[in-house]
Amino acid sequence: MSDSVSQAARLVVLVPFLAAILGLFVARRRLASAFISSAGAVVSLLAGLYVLYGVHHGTVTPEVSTFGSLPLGQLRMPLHLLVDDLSAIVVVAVGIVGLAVQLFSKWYLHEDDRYGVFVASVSLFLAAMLLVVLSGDLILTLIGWEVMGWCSYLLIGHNSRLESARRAATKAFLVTRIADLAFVIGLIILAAGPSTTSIPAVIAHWSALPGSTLTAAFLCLLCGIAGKSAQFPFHDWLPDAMEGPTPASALIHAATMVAAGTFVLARLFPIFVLSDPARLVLALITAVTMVGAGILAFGQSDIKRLLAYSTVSQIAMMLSALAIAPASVGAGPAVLHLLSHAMFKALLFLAIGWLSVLVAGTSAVAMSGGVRHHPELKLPIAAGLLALAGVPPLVGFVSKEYVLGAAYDNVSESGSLGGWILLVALGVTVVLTAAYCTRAWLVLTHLNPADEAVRQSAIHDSRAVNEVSLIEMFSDPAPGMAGVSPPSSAPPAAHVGADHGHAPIHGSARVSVSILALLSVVGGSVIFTPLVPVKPHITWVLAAASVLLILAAWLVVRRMAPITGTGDAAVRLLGARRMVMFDKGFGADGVYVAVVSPVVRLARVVVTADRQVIDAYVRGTVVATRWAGVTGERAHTRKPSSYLVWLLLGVLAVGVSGVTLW
Amino acid sequence: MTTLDILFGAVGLITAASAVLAVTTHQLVHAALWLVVTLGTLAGCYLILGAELVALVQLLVYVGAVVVLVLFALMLTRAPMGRSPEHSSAPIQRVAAAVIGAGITTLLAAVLLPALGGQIRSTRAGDTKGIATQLFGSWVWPFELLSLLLLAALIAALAVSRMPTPSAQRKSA
Amino acid sequence: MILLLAALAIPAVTGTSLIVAGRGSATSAEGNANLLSLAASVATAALVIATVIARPVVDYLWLPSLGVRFHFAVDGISAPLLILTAALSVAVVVHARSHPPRGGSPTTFYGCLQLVELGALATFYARDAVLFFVAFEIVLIPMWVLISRFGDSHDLAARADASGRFVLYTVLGSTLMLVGILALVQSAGTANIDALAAAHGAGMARHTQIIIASLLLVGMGIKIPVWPLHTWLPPAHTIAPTAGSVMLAAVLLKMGTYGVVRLVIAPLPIGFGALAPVFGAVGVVGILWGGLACLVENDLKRLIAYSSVAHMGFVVLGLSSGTTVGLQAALFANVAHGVVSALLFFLVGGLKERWGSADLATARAALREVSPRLGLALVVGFAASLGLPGLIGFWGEFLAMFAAWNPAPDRPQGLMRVLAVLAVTGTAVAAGYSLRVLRLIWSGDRTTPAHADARGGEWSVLAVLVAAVLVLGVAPGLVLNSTIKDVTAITSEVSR
Amino acid sequence: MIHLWLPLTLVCVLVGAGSYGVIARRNAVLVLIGVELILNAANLLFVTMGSVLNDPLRTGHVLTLFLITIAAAEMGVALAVILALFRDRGHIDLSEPGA
Repeated sequence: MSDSVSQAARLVVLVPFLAAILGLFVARRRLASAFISSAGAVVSLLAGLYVLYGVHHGTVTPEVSTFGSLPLGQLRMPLHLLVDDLSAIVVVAVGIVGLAVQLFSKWYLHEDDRYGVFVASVSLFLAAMLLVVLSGDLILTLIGWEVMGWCSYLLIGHNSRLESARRAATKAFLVTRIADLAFVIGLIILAAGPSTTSIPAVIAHWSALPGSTLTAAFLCLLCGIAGKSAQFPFHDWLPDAMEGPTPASALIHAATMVAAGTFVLARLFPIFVLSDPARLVLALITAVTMVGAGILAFGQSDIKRLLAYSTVSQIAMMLSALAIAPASVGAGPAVLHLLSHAMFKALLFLAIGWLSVLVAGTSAVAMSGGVRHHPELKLPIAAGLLALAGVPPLVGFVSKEYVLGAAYDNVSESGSLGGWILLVALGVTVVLTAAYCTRAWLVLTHLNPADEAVRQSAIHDSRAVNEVSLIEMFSDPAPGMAGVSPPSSAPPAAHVGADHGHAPIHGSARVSVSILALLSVVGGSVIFTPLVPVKPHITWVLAAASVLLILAAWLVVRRMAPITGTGDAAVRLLGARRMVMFDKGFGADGVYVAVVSPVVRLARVVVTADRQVIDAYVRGTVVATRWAGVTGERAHTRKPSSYLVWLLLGVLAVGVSGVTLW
Repeated sequence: MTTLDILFGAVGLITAASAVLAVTTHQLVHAALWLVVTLGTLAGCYLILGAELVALVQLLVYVGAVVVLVLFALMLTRAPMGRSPEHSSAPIQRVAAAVIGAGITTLLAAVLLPALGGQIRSTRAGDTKGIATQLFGSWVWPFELLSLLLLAALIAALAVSRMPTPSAQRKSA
Repeated sequence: MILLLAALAIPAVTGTSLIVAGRGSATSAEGNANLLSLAASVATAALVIATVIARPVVDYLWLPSLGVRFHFAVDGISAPLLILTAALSVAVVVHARSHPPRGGSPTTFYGCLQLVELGALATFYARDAVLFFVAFEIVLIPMWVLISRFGDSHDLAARADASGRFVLYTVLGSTLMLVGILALVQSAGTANIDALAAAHGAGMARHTQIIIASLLLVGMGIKIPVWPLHTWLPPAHTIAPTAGSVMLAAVLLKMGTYGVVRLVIAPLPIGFGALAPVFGAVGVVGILWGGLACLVENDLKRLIAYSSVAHMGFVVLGLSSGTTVGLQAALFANVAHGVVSALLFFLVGGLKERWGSADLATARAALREVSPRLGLALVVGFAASLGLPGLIGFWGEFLAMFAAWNPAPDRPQGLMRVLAVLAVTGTAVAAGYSLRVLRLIWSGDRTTPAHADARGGEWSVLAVLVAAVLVLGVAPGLVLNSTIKDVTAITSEVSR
Repeated sequence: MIHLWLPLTLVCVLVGAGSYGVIARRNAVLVLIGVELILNAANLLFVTMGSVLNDPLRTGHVLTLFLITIAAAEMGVALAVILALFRDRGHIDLSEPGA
């Protein structure tokens, strides 16, 4: 039993990795790559389920060796996996989302000539994410962490023919990489103490000596986590990353990679909880992020970007649970929210991606009324938005209750500053989340009789595609920044509507969306099983308060939503001009550019210095040698008698030195 | 002081004085003639030291042949007869020469005199027979090589003097 | 024993006979020369692998009056480098089949390649300090011929400048190194590298050690190259033919770091310890300097040369930490840079031939669109170059940073930690320039002017190197297990 | 019986005078005279040591004989060179720059 579980744990990571390598070899053959990638995801999911089963029924050796430890003298690097209840459930969740994405992208990228490369990258990404989850060694965590970053670079830049996609990919990788510098240093500090990279040993070592070193390590780790999880001030790469194909967005930028930071912190929670300053910093970061991102989400003119900002906000919520949960509560609430967020956000991305193919665009204008015209999407989108908003009894409600409960416990137990800040921020976020969910729903279900005629003709007349984008251009006067150009995330060759070229949705894609929808609705019941490390309980006061808040937000937004136009409450509330500012994320991109340009200037200085200063010494030796040669030649008078003087002087000198030294 | 000491001192003084004159005189031919005196008295020194054969050869070859060659050279290069300061270099170079000459003398003296100068030795008188035996016994191969060297020098001298000079080439070109 | 001698004799004989006998530059001569040197390289590679397995020792008295011995052997530290050298020698010959040399007689070209291989192999085999120096110098002239005769002929003055710079710079380094080696041998009383290492500098005064170590470090620092002695490298790489660049980056630079391990760290621990902070600091300056230069450099080959300076900076940092982890990191990074730079120079050499220049400012067809194989190799190469975990470049860099954070007890810890942080920053710069290159030439929407994708020899070489990047990235133990025993002997640390 | 310092001092003086002559003279033939003095000093040293040492090979005397012969040869060649020089330049002044 124990042995086979270990084998299964190895397979969980190995199979998607092999699927990625194999997938590259057959990248040109659609069917083969679809088969390999899906089979990889299925096998990995099954192995994950077996691991989950094994963890809860029977004995398991938690430390599973991989390819042996590395011989590094005093530093012990066992490179083993860690199988416990925490990793097992997350493995299954990642596996489910991964499989759904693989199935969905077969349809979504139906006309993409680089489908094979795409699914291979997704497989590699899955392997990396599963490695992070299962890792029992800081180095394996780092490997998975960075490989995910690289995969996200490849996936965001999938459509590399577009300048905006190239820019978004580069930006995403560089921002996360710069944040990762601190992450790497944090890992080094953690490993340097006990001279090992094994996570259990690291936890054991540091629990004995909490202090400023540990805080420094965690501050460094938090910087990296903020980068990867798109927290303030690194958040701006995530909305731009919506340039990637929607399945990739669902996988990476919603369900898994951005939540990896939560998982790593949950893994290290026993020592993280010992460092109050680090926890306070995390509380501040997440409070700012969850509220700010909620506000930004409300003002986005693009539904996909709205989801991106909502992801940022939700991730902040997960991390906040880690920042405030008392040691007795543990990392359970954060992990629970991670799981539920993975389900409903993946569902939302896939459903919106589905809709975007049908209506050829992801902007609010293009999608307005989309659900009305495509009623098969009504259920999944509704389930997703309700779960996101946290309406009972959907999964989002349950997990959010736990996060709120953690904050409440913190305030009632110790009343720390971070606890108060976060309790307020969480309350505001609940309102904001409900508000932007309502707004999105109203836009998607909007029925404007005046527009209806235009839209109908747009659907039936392919020339009218241009008109659609014209309308967008009028309503959205600043398409300048990377992510704003609306139709870019649709497949390049896609035409409007199912009757124009893009194949009708495959059964497997439909099933994957349905499964995610089902899990989003009933997934909350997981708290009654022993699969997640939380006790089933509800803080009724908080639940009632949050339901009331949600209801209030619903009513307000409902009232604000106009009947004309696209039914977008944000347009009426904020006005088109302010929405441009929202679309630009309040100029965060400009800040990044401002950081980069001095570096480039420094680089120019370096190149100049290399040629003009350092190399000048080298060229200087040439000049000096030539000068010495010329001078030496001048010293040769070509007069034999003066040479004779020197000759005999030399003889004398040699003689004298010989005699005196002897 | 032995008799030999007194004899050697007298002859040696003449030798040294004539050597100094040979390198300082302003008349070319005088220089050659002072050289003759030096070499001749040096032969006397050899005699006092008991090396009769060497003294004879010195007289024959040096005084007889070499000095003649020097005189020939002076004549063939149309050296001006009579006093002319042009034969010596610039004053500063002469000062340098004096310093270097004195230096070398001092250096050699500093090495040789402390090492050997305090000794009093007898000289082997009239050992011509022994030298002859060794010369044509132990030293015969170097002796023969030397004859080859002389031959080579002869040919070389011929070749050098017949060699077309660069300026002649320039003229003919 | 005969294996080892044969592994040296084959390139020596083939190289000299090709250079001496091959006067004709007829086209038939080219194919024959290629076949001959291919056969020689393959045979040498087989023999090298055999010696790595059998570990024979060759030991004759060579110069009795100086106590110099003709002493060759293999140990864990040299084994990976030997295999790297032999494998790349095969690769350059295979690659030259599809990209024949230009500018001179092909027999000279192949002959010089063989001699470079001979010198590199002998350097890594040598167990006598003076013999090491002799072997070190063998590569110099053939490499100069490769650069000055077969290099880029667009700008003859630049070619003369680059080759002259290469020779003069490295000869200066060699001279210092020779003085250092003689001083070391004189004061330690033996030229045997193993005996030198075993003595750990016993019986040598601190200041003697420092003087000798500084001579050797400057001398080998030119070869590595460490900042600020690196300015010969970019022009040499820019001008050199593909084979020359590959051998230069992947093999010759390694000889410098290998020498530092053998002749400085092992026999002069106190002297090196005193100089290590400075050495590490210039290494880190090199990391940042090279990385920043890559951010704005517009010649692709030059860019990769600067990235070499940055990568060797990590090796230097690892060496200066003085711990087992640091030495392991340095030796691994050495091999890693050999593989990655070889991959990148093969790629860029091929691209330069296709494009006619290596200028990044010119708009070109995106590799991803017109030549997916080259594109794949480029992506893997630059991903490894930026130190992506799971690829070969990661281990050396990460472990070097770890070692710098946790240096040996006699190193100044504060300074080394600052260096570690700066080195980490260097990895972000590496990401910056790698993505810059990918964005400029890999991705894009242009498909004109189209060029051929890699096939045949070129593709097989690239594919093997890509595979090596992956395999050693996933299983770094292959190299680390080979070196650990001898490394712990040097650091005299107890391995856990 | 003889005090050795006498011949040795003469040797030193001869060498010094010869060196002076080599440097202080401009005429090539006069320079040659200086060279001859140095050579003779060497001869004197040989003879002195040959006379006072009990050397069965008679090295001192024999080598002096050889040296005298070589000096003659040298003189011949030097003369030829000087003549060639004279024909080329029209003078044999060594303080003038050469071609």
